[in-house]
Amino acid sequence: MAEMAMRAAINSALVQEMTRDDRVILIGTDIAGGQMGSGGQEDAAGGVLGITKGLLPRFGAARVIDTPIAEMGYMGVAVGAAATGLRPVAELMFMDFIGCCGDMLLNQAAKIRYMFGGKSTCPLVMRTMIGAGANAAAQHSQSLYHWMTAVPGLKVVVPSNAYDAKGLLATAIRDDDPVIFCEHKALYDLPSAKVEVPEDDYTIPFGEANYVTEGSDVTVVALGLMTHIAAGVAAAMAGKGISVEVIDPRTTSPLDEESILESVESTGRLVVVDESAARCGFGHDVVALVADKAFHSLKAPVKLVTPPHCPTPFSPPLEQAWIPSGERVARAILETLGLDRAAIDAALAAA
Amino acid sequence: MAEMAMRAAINSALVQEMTRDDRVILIGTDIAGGQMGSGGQEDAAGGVLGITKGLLPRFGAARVIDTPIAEMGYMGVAVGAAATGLRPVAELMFMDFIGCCGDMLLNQAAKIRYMFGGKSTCPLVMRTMIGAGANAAAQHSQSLYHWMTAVPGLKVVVPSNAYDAKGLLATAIRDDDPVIFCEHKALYDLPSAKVEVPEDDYTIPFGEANYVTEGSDVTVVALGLMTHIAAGVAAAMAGKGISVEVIDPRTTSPLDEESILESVESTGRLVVVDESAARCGFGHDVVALVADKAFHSLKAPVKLVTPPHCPTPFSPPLEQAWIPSGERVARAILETLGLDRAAIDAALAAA
Amino acid sequence: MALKKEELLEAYRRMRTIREFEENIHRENTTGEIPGFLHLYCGQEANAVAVCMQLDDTDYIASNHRGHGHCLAKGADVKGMMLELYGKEDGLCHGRGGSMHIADVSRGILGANGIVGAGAPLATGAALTAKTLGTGGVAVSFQGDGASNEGYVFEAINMAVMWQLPMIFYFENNGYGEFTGHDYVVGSKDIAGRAAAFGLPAVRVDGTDFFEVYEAFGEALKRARAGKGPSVIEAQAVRFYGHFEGDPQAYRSTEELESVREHKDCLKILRQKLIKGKKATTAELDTIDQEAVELINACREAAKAAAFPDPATLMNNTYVSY
Amino acid sequence: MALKKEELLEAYRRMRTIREFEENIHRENTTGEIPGFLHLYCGQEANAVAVCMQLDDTDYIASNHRGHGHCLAKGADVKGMMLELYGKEDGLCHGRGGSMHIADVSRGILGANGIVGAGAPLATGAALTAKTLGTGGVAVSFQGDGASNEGYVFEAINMAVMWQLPMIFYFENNGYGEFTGHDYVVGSKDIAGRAAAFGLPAVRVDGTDFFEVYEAFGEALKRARAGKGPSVIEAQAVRFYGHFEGDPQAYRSTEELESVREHKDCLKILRQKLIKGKKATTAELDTIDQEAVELINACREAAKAAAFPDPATLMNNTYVSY
Ligand SMILES: Cc1ncc(C[n+]2csc(CCOP(=O)(O)OP(=O)(O)O)c2C)c(N)n1
Ligand SMILES: Cc1ncc(C[n+]2csc(CCOP(=O)(O)OP(=O)(O)O)c2C)c(N)n1
Ligand SMILES: [Mg+2]
Ligand SMILES: [Mg+2]
Repeated sequence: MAEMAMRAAINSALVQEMTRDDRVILIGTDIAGGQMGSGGQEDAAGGVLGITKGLLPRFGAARVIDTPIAEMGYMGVAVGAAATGLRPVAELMFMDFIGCCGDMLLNQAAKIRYMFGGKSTCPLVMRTMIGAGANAAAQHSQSLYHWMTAVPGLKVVVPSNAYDAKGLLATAIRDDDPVIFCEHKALYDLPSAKVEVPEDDYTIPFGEANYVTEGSDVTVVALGLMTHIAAGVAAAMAGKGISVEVIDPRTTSPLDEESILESVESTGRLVVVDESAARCGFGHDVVALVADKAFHSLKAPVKLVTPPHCPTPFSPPLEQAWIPSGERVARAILETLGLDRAAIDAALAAA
Repeated sequence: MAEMAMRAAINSALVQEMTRDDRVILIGTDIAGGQMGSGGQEDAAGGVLGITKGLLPRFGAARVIDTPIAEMGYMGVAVGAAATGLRPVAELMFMDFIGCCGDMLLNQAAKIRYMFGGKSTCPLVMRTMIGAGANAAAQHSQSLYHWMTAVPGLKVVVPSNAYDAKGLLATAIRDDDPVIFCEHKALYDLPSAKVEVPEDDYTIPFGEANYVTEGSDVTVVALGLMTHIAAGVAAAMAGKGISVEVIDPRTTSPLDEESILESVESTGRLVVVDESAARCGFGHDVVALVADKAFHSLKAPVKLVTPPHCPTPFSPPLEQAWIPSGERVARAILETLGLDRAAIDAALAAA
Repeated sequence: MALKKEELLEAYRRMRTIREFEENIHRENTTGEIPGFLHLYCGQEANAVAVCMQLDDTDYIASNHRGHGHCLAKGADVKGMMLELYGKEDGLCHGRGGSMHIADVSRGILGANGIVGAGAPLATGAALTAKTLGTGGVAVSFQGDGASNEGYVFEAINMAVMWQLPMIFYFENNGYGEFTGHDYVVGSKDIAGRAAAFGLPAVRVDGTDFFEVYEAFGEALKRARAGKGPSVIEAQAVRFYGHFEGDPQAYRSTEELESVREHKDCLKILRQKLIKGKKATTAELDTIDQEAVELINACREAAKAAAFPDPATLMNNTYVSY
Repeated sequence: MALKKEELLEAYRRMRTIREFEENIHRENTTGEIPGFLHLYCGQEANAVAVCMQLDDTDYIASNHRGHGHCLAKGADVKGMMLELYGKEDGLCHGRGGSMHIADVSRGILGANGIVGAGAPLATGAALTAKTLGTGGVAVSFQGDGASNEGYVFEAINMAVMWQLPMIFYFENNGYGEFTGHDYVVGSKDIAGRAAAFGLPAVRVDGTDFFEVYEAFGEALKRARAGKGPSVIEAQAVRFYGHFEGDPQAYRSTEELESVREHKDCLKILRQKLIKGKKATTAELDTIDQEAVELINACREAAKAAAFPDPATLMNNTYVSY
C-alpha cells in the first residue's frame, strides 16, 4: 500500500469506477482540455488542477466529455443523462459557480425522485472544488456545502484526506442518489492529507464519522481542511494534558449524528470548526443537533469557529485572518474548559 | 389608519418609494403584464399574484419593466443598474428560482462592494415569494432565505404582516446594500396579517425584532407565516397558564441577537419555528447563537420545529403534514417545560 | 408520409382524449377539488400528438409546466394522470408531484417541469445517454416561446450541435409567456431564426395543422435517428385558456379569444381534414369522441373516489437510501 | 476616421503600457510575491485600447477575468492597479479584490469578474441606467469566445435588443477558453453570426489591427449614442501566454506559439503602421516605450514596498451599514 496525495487518490477512484462500470462518464469544462487546440496535446490539462488528467486517453472522448462554459446547460445534461441510464460524474470547477447551475441541483437532481413518486433515480455525482487559502479571492474560495446540505434529496461529501477521498468517491459513484462531492483545493497536495491508500477497490459508507483523535475533555467536530487544523490543535493540547476528540463527519448529508452525540455525551463540551459560513452554515446545524439531543450532557457553551461574515479577501494577510486558525480553535477549546480571557492568553502565549 | 392586507401594503410601499425617488425602478417577469398582447390591457397582471398591479400606468414603462423569462440575465441587469445609479426592485417570481439567477446575488450583488474596496454600492432589492401551503409542490414552495442569510453582503427580510411589510420594504429600498425581501404567499391575504397600516411614509429599521407576544416561560422565535402559528399556540398556552414569548426577528440578516438572547435569558427555554430547512437552516443559526451566548440561562434542550428533510409534496394532506404545525410547536414548547410524551399527549388532547 | 387509417384515428383519439381531459379539469377546477396551479394544454394538442406518436418507449421527452398533453400523448396512463392531478396515492407520482411534475420515466417521460426551460438541458442529457449507450433513441424537449429566452435553452442547443446528439427542440409558440406577448420578449421576433444560427436545421410550422407538424417532426426524427444531429422546430400554436386556471386574460382581445376556437382549433381542423380526405367518417369520429368522454368521466370519478396518501409516508422516496 | 497624431500616440502609449504591465507581472510572478491567479492580456491590447479610448467617464465597461488591459485602457490608475495585484492596502480595491476583481467604478469600470460571462448582464444594467436616466452614456462588456457559450450572455443580448439599449458586446475571440479551442465549443463556429440572429448588427474584425477595431467600434458607438440600439463585435484576437500564469499550453503547437508574436502582435503592427504612415517616428515611439518601462518599474517597486492591509480591517465594507 502506497502513500498517495488526495489529487492522485481522486484520479484513482475515477479510474477504478470507470473501469468497473461503463455507464460512468465524466463531464465538465476542460476536464480533459486540448480539444481542437492548434495540434498540441489533447488531455492537455485534466481540469484546471490536473485531477482528471490521463482519463481521456484511457477512456475516450465518449466518456470524458469536455463542455462549453455553460454550467446550467451541462449540469442539466448530466442530470438528464443520470435519469436515463448513465452515471455521470460532473465537475463544477469551483463550487463558487453554483449560482450558475444551482437549479439543476436544487430543483431537478434533488427532487425528481421524490416528485416522480419514487419511480426514477438520479445517480449523479457533482465533483467540485471548495476552500480558501489560494488567494483566489471572493469568487473562487467559498465552501458552499451548507447550501447543498440543506437540500433534501442531495447527499454531500467533504473528504479530508486521500484515503477517505478515494473510498467516498467510489461510494458516491455507486450511489443511486445525487451526491455533491466537495474537494478542498488546499488538500490536493497537503502532506498531512497524503496517506496510505489501497490499490484495491474499497468504499467508505456515507454517514459514518471518522475519529481523527480520541479524547475525553472536549469534542471538536471538523470537516475537510479544518480537520487538519483541529488535529494540530489537539496534538498541541495533548502536550498540556487536555484531551481533545476530533471527529470528522466526512459526509454532511447523511450526518453521523450518533457519533457526534456520543462523543459530546462523554466529553460534555463541543467546538465546531467549519469553513462554510458564519451564518446558517453547517456548523450551526451540528450545534443545533447537540443543543437539543445532548443538552443534558453539555457542561459549557458550545463554540463555533467559522470565517467572519464577510467575503473572502484577496490579500494574503487578510485571507489568513479570514480562515479559521489553530489559534481560534485553541481559544474556543479553552473557553469551553472555562478559562477566562486572561488565562487563555497566557496559555496560548506559553505554547 | 386603515387595515390593509399584506398584498396591498407591499404595493403601497412601492408606490410610496417610487414617488419619493425617481431612481427606483421595478424589473421582473410579468410585473405589469400585457406587453404586446392582442390589444387587451397592459398592466394586465401586476405579477402572478397581482402585487405590482397599477404601477405601470402610474409610473410608466421606463420604470416598470417587464422582462423576458431569463432570470440570470435580468437579475444581472438589475445588479448592473444598481451599481450605476438606479435603485432597482427586481422581482424573482418564486424564490425557488434562485438557482436560475443565484450567481448575480451570491457573487455579484453581495460582493462587489467588498471586492472593490468599498468604492461602490449596490442598492438592489430583490422581492421574491416564499412558502408552502398553496399545493404548489416541490419547485414553488421553498423558503430559501437561509441560503441568502448565509451570504455576507446581503441583507434578508422576512416580514410577517402588512405593517412590517410596508415599513421594511421602504427601508429596503432606501438601503444602500442589496436586500432580499421574502414574501410568504400565504400572508398576502391572511386575515391575521391584515393590520392597520399608516398611509404616511414610515420605515422599520433592520435588525430589530418584534415581540409578537410577551411571556416568561418559553421563548419562541418564529418568522413570516410561522409567527402566526406560534402566536396561535401562545394564545392557547396562555389559557393553560403557560406564558410564551414569541419573537419575530423580521430580518434574518442583520439579526437582532440581543432581543433573542435577552428573552432566553429571562425564560431559559427556546423553541425555534422555521419553515426554511431541516438542515443548515435559519433555525439552526438561532439555536447556535443561543447555545453559545445564552448557554448558562438555558434550562432545557433547545427545540427546533422545521419541515422534514424532504421536498414539499403536492398532495394536500402530505403538504399539511410537511408544514410546521401548531401541534408540533405546542409539543416542542411542552417538551422544553419538561413534560414527557404521555403528559404532552394528554395536554394536547385536552386542548 | 402516408399515414394509415388506424394511425390517423389513433392520432385523433389521442388529441380528443387530451382535449377532453383538459376541458374536464377546467370544469372541475371550480369545485375546488383539484389542488395547486393548473396550466391547460387545450388548443395545442396537435403538437404533442404529432410528435409523440412517432416516438416509442426508448425515446424520451421532457415537458414543461403545461405538460398534461405531452404526457398523455407519450403514453402516460390516463387514469394515473387524473389521480395525480387530484393528489391521490394511486396517481402516477403517488400524489407527490401533481400537475407541474407529472412524469413517467418508464414511458420515456422525464416529467413536466416547474422551471421554465429546464427540460431542454435535461432532454439533451437523455440524448447523450442514447448516443453514448447506442440505444437508438432520440430525445425531445417541449418548451414555449417564453422559454426560448432562457439562456440555458441556448446552452443546450449549442451542446446538442457540438456533440451532434439525437435531440429535437420543439418550441410551441402560443404567442404568450404567461401574460406577455412573444413579440415583446423575443428581441428578434423569430425563435426559429435565432436557433438556426446555432448551426442546426430550424423550421417553422403551423402548430394547428397535425399533418404539417407530423411531417416536419418526421424529418427531424429521421435525421436524429440517422445520427445526423439535432433540429429545432418552432410551431405556431394556440392557447385556448389563460396562462393558468384563473387567469382573466386581460391582455387578450375578445376578438382573439373568440376567433381561436373558431378558426384555429387543431382538433376541428384535423376532423375536417379526415372527413374531407375520406380517411374517416363522421360516425367513426363521433364514436371516438364519445369514448373519450366516457374514459375521462370514468377517470374523474375514480380520481374523486381514490384515497389520499398517508401522511406517515411523507418522507418516502426522498432518497433511494439514506 | 481621422485620428489626430496625439490620439495615435496616446493609443500606442496605452497599448505599450498594458504590454509592459503584463510582461512585468509575467516576470515577477516567478518571485512568488504576486498572490493568486493571473490571466494576462498580452497580445490583445489593441482591443481594449481601441474601444476604451473612444469612451469617457460617463460610459461603463464590464470586464472579465482577463481584465488588466481593459481597466488600464479605461483609465484606471496604473500604480493603483499594480498595488492591487500585490494585495496592498493602497491598491485600487485596498487589496480586497486582486487581479480577478479589479475595478474602479468612478472611472466607469464595473470590474474584472471571476464569473465567465457575468459582465454582459451587468453592463446591460449600466446601459439601462444610461437610458433611464438619460446620461448619454453607453456600456460595453468585454468577454471571450468561451464566454460566448454562457446562456446569460445571450439573455443579455436579447434584452439589449428588446429595450434598444446603448450597449455593445465585445467578444475577444482569442481562440481558446482556457485549454479548449473555440471550434470545439462553439457549435456553429461563428460567434458573430450566432449573435446577429438575436436582431442586432454583429461584425467580425481583426483584433490585431488597432484601426479596424477602432473603426468598427466607432460605428457601434455612434449607433448606441444615437439611441439606435446595441451591437456585437467579434474580434479575432491573440493570447500570447497561457490561460493563466503557469499553464504549460500543451494544447498549442509550438508553431502557433512562435508565430503569434512574430505575425500577430498588435503592438508591433500598430508601430509599423504608424511609422509607415508617417504618423510617428521611431524615436517618438521609442521614447514612449522607454516611458512605459519606467512607469511600470516605478509602480512595481512601489507595489513591493507598499504595506499590506491591516487584518483588523478584515470585515470593513462588507456592507455600507449593518
Ligand atoms: C425559471 C422560471 N421562471 C419563471 C417561471 C414562471 N412561469 C411559469 S410558466 C411561465 C411562462 C412560460 O411561457 P412559455 O414558455 O411561452 O410557455 P406557455 O406557458 O406559453 O406554454 C412563467 C414565466 C418559472 N416557472 N420558471
Ligand atoms: C461561470 C464560470 N465558469 C468557469 C470559469 C472558469 N474559467 C475561468 S476563465 C475560463 C475561460 C474563459 O474563456 P474565454 O471567455 O474565451 O476568455 P479568455 O480566457 O480566452 O480571455 C474559464 C472556463 C469561471 N471563472 N466562471
Ligand atoms: Mg407561450
Ligand atoms: Mg478565449
